[in-house]
Amino acid sequence: MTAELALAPPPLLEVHDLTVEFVTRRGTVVAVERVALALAKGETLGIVGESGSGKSVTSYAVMRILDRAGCIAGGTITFSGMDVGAAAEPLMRDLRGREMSMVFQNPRAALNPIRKVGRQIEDVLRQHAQATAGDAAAKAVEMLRKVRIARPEERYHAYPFELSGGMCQRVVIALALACRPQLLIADEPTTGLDVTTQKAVMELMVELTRERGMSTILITHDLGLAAAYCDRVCVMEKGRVVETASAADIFAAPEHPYTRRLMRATPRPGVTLRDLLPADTAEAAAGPDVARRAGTRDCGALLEVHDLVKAYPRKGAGATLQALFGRNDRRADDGMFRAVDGISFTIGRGESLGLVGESGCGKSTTSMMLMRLIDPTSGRIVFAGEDIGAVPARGFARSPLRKRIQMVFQDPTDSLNPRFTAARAIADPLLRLGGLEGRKAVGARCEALARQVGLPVELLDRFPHQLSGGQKARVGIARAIALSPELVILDEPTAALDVSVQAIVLNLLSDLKASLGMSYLFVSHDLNVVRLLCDRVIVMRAGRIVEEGATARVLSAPESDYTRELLAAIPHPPV
Amino acid sequence: MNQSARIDPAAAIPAVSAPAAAPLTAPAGLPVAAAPLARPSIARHARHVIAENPVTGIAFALFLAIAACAVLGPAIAPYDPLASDTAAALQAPSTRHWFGTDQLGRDILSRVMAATRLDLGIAVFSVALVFVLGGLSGVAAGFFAGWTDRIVGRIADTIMAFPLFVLAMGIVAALGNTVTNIVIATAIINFPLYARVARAEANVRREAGFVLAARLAGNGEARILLAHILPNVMPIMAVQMSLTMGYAILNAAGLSFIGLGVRPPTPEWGIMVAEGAGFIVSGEWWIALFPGAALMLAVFCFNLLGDGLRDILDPQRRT
Amino acid sequence: MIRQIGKRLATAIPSLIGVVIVTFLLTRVLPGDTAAYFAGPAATPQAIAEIRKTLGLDRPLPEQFVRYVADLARGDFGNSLTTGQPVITEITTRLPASAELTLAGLIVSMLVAVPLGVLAAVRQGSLVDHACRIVATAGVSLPVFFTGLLLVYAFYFLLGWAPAPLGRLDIFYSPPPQVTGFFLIDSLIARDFEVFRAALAQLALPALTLAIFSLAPVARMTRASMLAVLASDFVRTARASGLAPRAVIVTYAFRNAMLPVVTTLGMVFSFLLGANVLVEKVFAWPGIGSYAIEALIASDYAPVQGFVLTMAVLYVLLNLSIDLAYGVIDPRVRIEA
Amino acid sequence: MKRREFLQSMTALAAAPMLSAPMVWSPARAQSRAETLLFVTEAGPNNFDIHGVGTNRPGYEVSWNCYDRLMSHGVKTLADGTASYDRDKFVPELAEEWSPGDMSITFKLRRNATFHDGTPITAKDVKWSFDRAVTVGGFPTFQMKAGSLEKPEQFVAVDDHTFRVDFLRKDRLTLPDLAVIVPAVYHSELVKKNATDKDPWGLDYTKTNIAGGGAYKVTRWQAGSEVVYERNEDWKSGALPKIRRIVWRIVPSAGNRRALIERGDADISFDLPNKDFAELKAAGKTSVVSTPVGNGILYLGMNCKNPPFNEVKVRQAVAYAIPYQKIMDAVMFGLANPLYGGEANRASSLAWPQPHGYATDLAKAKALLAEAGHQDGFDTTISFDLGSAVISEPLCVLVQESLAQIGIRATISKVPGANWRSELLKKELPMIVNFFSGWLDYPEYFFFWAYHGQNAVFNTMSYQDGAMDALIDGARKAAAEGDAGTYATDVKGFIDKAFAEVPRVPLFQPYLNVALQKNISGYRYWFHRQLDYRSLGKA
Repeated sequence: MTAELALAPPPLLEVHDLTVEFVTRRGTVVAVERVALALAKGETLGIVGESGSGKSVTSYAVMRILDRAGCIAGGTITFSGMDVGAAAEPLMRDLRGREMSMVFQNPRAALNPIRKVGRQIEDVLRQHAQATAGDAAAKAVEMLRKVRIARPEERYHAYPFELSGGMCQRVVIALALACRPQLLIADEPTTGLDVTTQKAVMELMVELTRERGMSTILITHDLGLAAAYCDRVCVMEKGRVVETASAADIFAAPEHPYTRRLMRATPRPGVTLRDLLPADTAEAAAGPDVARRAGTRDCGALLEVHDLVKAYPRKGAGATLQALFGRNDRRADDGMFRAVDGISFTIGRGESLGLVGESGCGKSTTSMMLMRLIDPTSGRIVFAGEDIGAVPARGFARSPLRKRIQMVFQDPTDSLNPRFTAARAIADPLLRLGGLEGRKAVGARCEALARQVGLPVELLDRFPHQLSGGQKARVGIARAIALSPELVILDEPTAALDVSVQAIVLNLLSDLKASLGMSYLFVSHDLNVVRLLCDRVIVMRAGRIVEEGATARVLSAPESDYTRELLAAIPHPPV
Repeated sequence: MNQSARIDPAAAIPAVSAPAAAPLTAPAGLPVAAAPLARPSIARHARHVIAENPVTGIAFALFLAIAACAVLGPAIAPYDPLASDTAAALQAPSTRHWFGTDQLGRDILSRVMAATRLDLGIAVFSVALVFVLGGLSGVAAGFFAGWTDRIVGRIADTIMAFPLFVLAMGIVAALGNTVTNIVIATAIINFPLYARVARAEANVRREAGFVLAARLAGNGEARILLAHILPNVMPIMAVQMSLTMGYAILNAAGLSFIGLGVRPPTPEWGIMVAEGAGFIVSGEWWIALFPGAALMLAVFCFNLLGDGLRDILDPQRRT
Repeated sequence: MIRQIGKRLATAIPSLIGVVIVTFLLTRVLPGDTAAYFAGPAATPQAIAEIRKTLGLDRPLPEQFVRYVADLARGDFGNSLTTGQPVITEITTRLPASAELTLAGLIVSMLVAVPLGVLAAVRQGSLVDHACRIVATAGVSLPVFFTGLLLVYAFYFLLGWAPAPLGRLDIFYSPPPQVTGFFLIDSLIARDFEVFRAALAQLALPALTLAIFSLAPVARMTRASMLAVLASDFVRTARASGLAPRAVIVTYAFRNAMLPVVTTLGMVFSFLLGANVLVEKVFAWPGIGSYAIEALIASDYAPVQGFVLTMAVLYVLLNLSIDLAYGVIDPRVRIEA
Repeated sequence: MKRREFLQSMTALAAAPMLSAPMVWSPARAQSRAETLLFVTEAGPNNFDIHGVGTNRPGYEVSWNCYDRLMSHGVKTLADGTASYDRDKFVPELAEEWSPGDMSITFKLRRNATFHDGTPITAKDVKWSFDRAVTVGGFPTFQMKAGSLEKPEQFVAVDDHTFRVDFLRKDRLTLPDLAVIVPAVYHSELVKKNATDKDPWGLDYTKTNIAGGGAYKVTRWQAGSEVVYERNEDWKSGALPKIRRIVWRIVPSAGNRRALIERGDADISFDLPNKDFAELKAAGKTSVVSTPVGNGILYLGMNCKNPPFNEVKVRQAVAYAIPYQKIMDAVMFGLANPLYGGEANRASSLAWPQPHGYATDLAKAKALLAEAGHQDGFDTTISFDLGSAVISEPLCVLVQESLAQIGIRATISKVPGANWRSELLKKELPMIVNFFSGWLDYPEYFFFWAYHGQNAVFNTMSYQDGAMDALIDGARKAAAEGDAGTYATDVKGFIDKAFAEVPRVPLFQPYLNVALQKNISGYRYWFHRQLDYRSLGKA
């Protein structure tokens, strides 16, 4: 279903009927099937789709850098009149970098770790004869200045591990734009970055490509990003282009059911949890939308945190931690880097508290301390009246309180033991603390839990690598609620999931809270998700709480300007 | 190898989960249109890797042949490996004696077959011993870090600082050249290798998500090590084991060459090569060649098996 | 940098102490009774007792150990009873021979194994890959003394290309003036190219034997790390920016791939030192390995202890140089240390 | 080198060391090659001084060639045309002439003989050297005692060039004992200068330095790999040797030694395994000399102190169970004199060694074993010295196999060098395979060491029998007094007793095998089984 183009000048890039196949363990797999898209000069096209939709594979095919197992099985790719699909490798090599170039997702990994960034830019310049040995260095520094890197002469000699994520991405962009190519393909350029850095990088990229009249392809799974920065958007599902339209049209009136479902599932202001679900299931859902019930059953605080502090020695761990999370200068007294710098808050019974902040603000450290996996430097943690902060983390596994606080982890793949089946993973807490006798009892409880989290029972004896992201997340949740804990800490539970799967899991979590009467501490960097699930929200920055209050109030009329800045940075589709 | 989070195009298998209508609280789970993923048992996957990689296939077949020879060896040998027949001494390979005869007229083919059991035994036992010694202490060092790590590290360094062969000689010379001492000596030599690999693998997984989850489930540190960390480290150790099995036999051969090998007249490849070595120049090449060839095939097979095992057990490859 | 060396040496001290203790115990446990051995065939029991007293073997073990450590502190490695020379001179004359042989073996092994590994990785799964793997594995599948003897038989006895396996230098050349103890280097310093060529010819076969034996570990490690690096993100970026394949493979991939290979050099070196002992026996090489074997078989403690201690110090120095080399190649290590 | 070429250059570089160009002789090298003799052996000297503590047999060779003695042995041609020392003919060396008296012997020294450093040799040096030999202890003192040379008082330096030895008792072995290696003449001033109070006889100095006046000087020594000699140009004690420079290289691998001699790179290969010699002899490219080792026997010894070998019948059973012919063919390759299968188990002449009457007869062996009450056999071990493994190991394997057929289950144990000597001293090993040869080629000398009740270390079976001792002492006294009658009866007596009670079963009289290039002449077999360079020539 290719959209007919008006009689515009011949497109810079035209992909017609493209099919890409991969030879894998179980025969050839069609990753991209009969894709058609066109890109005019100076235009920015967004390709949106969930993981596995083939959006990256298409861009790789255009650049002809598919790895050994992949091959272009059919269709043509013409780039400014040239049939790129069948071009000889040396010709393609000249095109790459000079006429078309690419920016990748994981900036730090995309640069050679043991070579100065300046030299890496020089390599590209000299490869395409854009500079001689003499002036290459000067041109490289010039490129660094263009991508707004402070003190470019000095940073020329820096190594990737010495720069922050954002800065690395700027270097990758400098690398890509060094030879003034006509086409820039950006494959999820800002996925790993903070919201504020994401905004800065996207604006830089748009400005540079507009200034040079380049055309851009932005590949992302984030609809908001596509809406904010693209002229036209095409949506891909399971290797096929389901819809292509201008950014405004596609959001205002999505035609294809998949696009519509995708729109609905994207968390955005002014929408409830139920709204995220596909239209046909929303009505069928029985029971009111419990999450929105106003106020909490205030029968006393379940958890009280007083002046919690966690400090790491500056040398070594401190230095790398800082380098990793960018240059925020922390008031470091006695040579200690304070990841969590004296925070206090309470969680009521049955309440769902949101903990929001950019990476490096100390939210994960806090949750680790509350979970008693690491010991706080100072401060008290009182859970249901008992000071659990005093019990050392090492010995906490044996304390009776253990089974009353549980956690759902961010990366489902990393948090499941690769050699345990799903059933064994869920049963682990039951066997240790569940007090259930006999395999049959444990087995029955596991099946009950699986049904409760909507995991098909026949998947119970599968290994993690045979389950999808969503299914693994459900196993993680089932394991967390196995001992029916009173407090569950959710550390960005849906960050690694696709938007549609995220919608379902968030609803699942909300229903479980209602039915089991648990209280949540929901840790996240995504304000939209927090708005949907939490009654109250805390905003953290550099180890301190900068704002606290009811979700509606904080997200509509924030008091601290940091929260305001956060809200402003979130790109969201035109409402 | 940085585990880039992005979907690696090679593994872009159509994801199984298609969001379908999900009646929320209703007991029926999310009917997932899962592709009929029959549980890919390890055997099927192993067969697949072997088919794809012929060299590993050959190595596997070779290993089975050697194992069979070790079990049936003495039974199917054409002659008694120990019976000497000075009249037929130093005969070139012929129809009666396929591999020819040695200085005392003993049939070399029977001795090579009889020796398989002893040499395989030395290899297997020494590798098993060093796996338990080196592997476990390495995993403990990697997981508990702190003092355990320092102690195991120092022991490994001390052994590494020793010229390996002289250490083996010292042990065998000191305790006598029985087979058990050769096994112990070989095990001690390989200790640092195993400790280092196990420590690295355990260290990587020390703070993994599933370890934290295990702590949340109330598992003590020791149980986490044995039930969670060890099973994950096992495949990598298996690769290491097959590689060092080759070295164990070579080591025994080296010891025989300087006279500290297995007691005569028990047939063992190392000794037969060492004795035969003296006869090469004088023209009786077969005395050393055939045991040497058998030794080479065995070590060859173990090394290739090691590489093959790495492909089969490497989690990344098992999609 | 000095701090890094200091730290590295500090960690080496305990292992050196460990080596000293273990060697002392090992040699004391050796069954041979040195006194009897040196009393000669016709000695009477009291003659042996008298010799044991002079050697100080009758005193209790701890006392012997203290005396041994005191001697060590003074750099006195004691006298070798088999050769009558002080052990320290024996080691200083013989160590360069072994070092030259082992280093030559290592260099040849690196020059062959690394390209093999790179080739196997670049053309993964192809015929070349399997061939490289088979060749490397075949090398290590034969006991080193057997490879040595086969090479002597083929290249010296049958073809006559190689010179007689008579040690470091043919009898009709006098060794070059001692500067480093390495004949190759000393002869170059002395500009005596004929001796250089003769020494190189003598070194060829034993070095080749050692190299063949150590091909497999180096090739396998290079192939594995090269494969990992080629699959990494920054190589994909290099390809995407159109760099020439040779630049991608050599400048970007190869330099990163060499990091893990350099760390295993320590392991390969001590692996070679072990094998070198047998090669010296086959090629009549006046190295330190064969000297230690004779001493061990004759239960002559001093040379064995001296030999093992020298090897331990050599091993520590080698590890130190590997760490420094690692620091040069990988800036991350240099900054963080 | 541009990084781009880095890859190809690596593979090119790897090939360089392998193509070593064959050596081209420069003229200077060729000329010195003709004047130099290269010979290879398995082991090298550990000490240059025959009086040293623990000097090994290669060490004897250095002392023999670099020191002088008062007199030496003449030459005789054996039946097969090869030359050997003549046991009964003495020729002058340092002493020009000597006149034996009733209870003494007086030597006239050469007037013009000098040590290597030029100082003239006087009787004072000879006296000091002999005093050293009899007091330094260990093997040298034992050897002197064998010829009744026991006290320093016996040695008198009459004047600078006359030296007298007084006898304690009449002993036929005294004169030959003065011609063995031990009574060498040392440069007393030089040694005394380097002696210390802890080491009065300067043993440490002479361990690595030559303090003598012999035909050769050591110019270079690297223990365990090489010894280089130069000819002593002003040597007066005999005809000046023909070869100017001798290089002795130690090549542990027998295979390599064989290759060196076959390709002509080594002039002499000393003491190669029998098989190689048999084949070299057949090939005929090199000249091979095999001489039976005088007064030397390869034997299987049994411990007569502990059961079960303390019973004669058990020992005889073993004697009948040994596969002699199999060993001769597969182990000795015919290069040895058989000492078994004589018509009668009694002495047939006064010569020693001579064959005994036992032969391989398993039935008789089984019967004897049953008579001794061991019909269901027993377990034991056969031990041998790792150093002699080339012969001993296959031999033990054959013996083990045939003993098993009569019920004796023997395990083989290889004992490394150092432990072998201490094991022999303890005399606990039940069964051993060993070799012993006496320097003085007389039967009573052999029996005095190997069978006499004094239980010297060489009596490895610790066989003690009063009657045997009487016979041996009787023979020695008769020899000293020249009483041929009693001497003959006593010698036959102790040989018969040795055969009958068979504490050790003599197997073979092995040969000393030497392979030489065709252009090498002047090789002579000596009692000490080492190489004498002085008679060698290179065409």
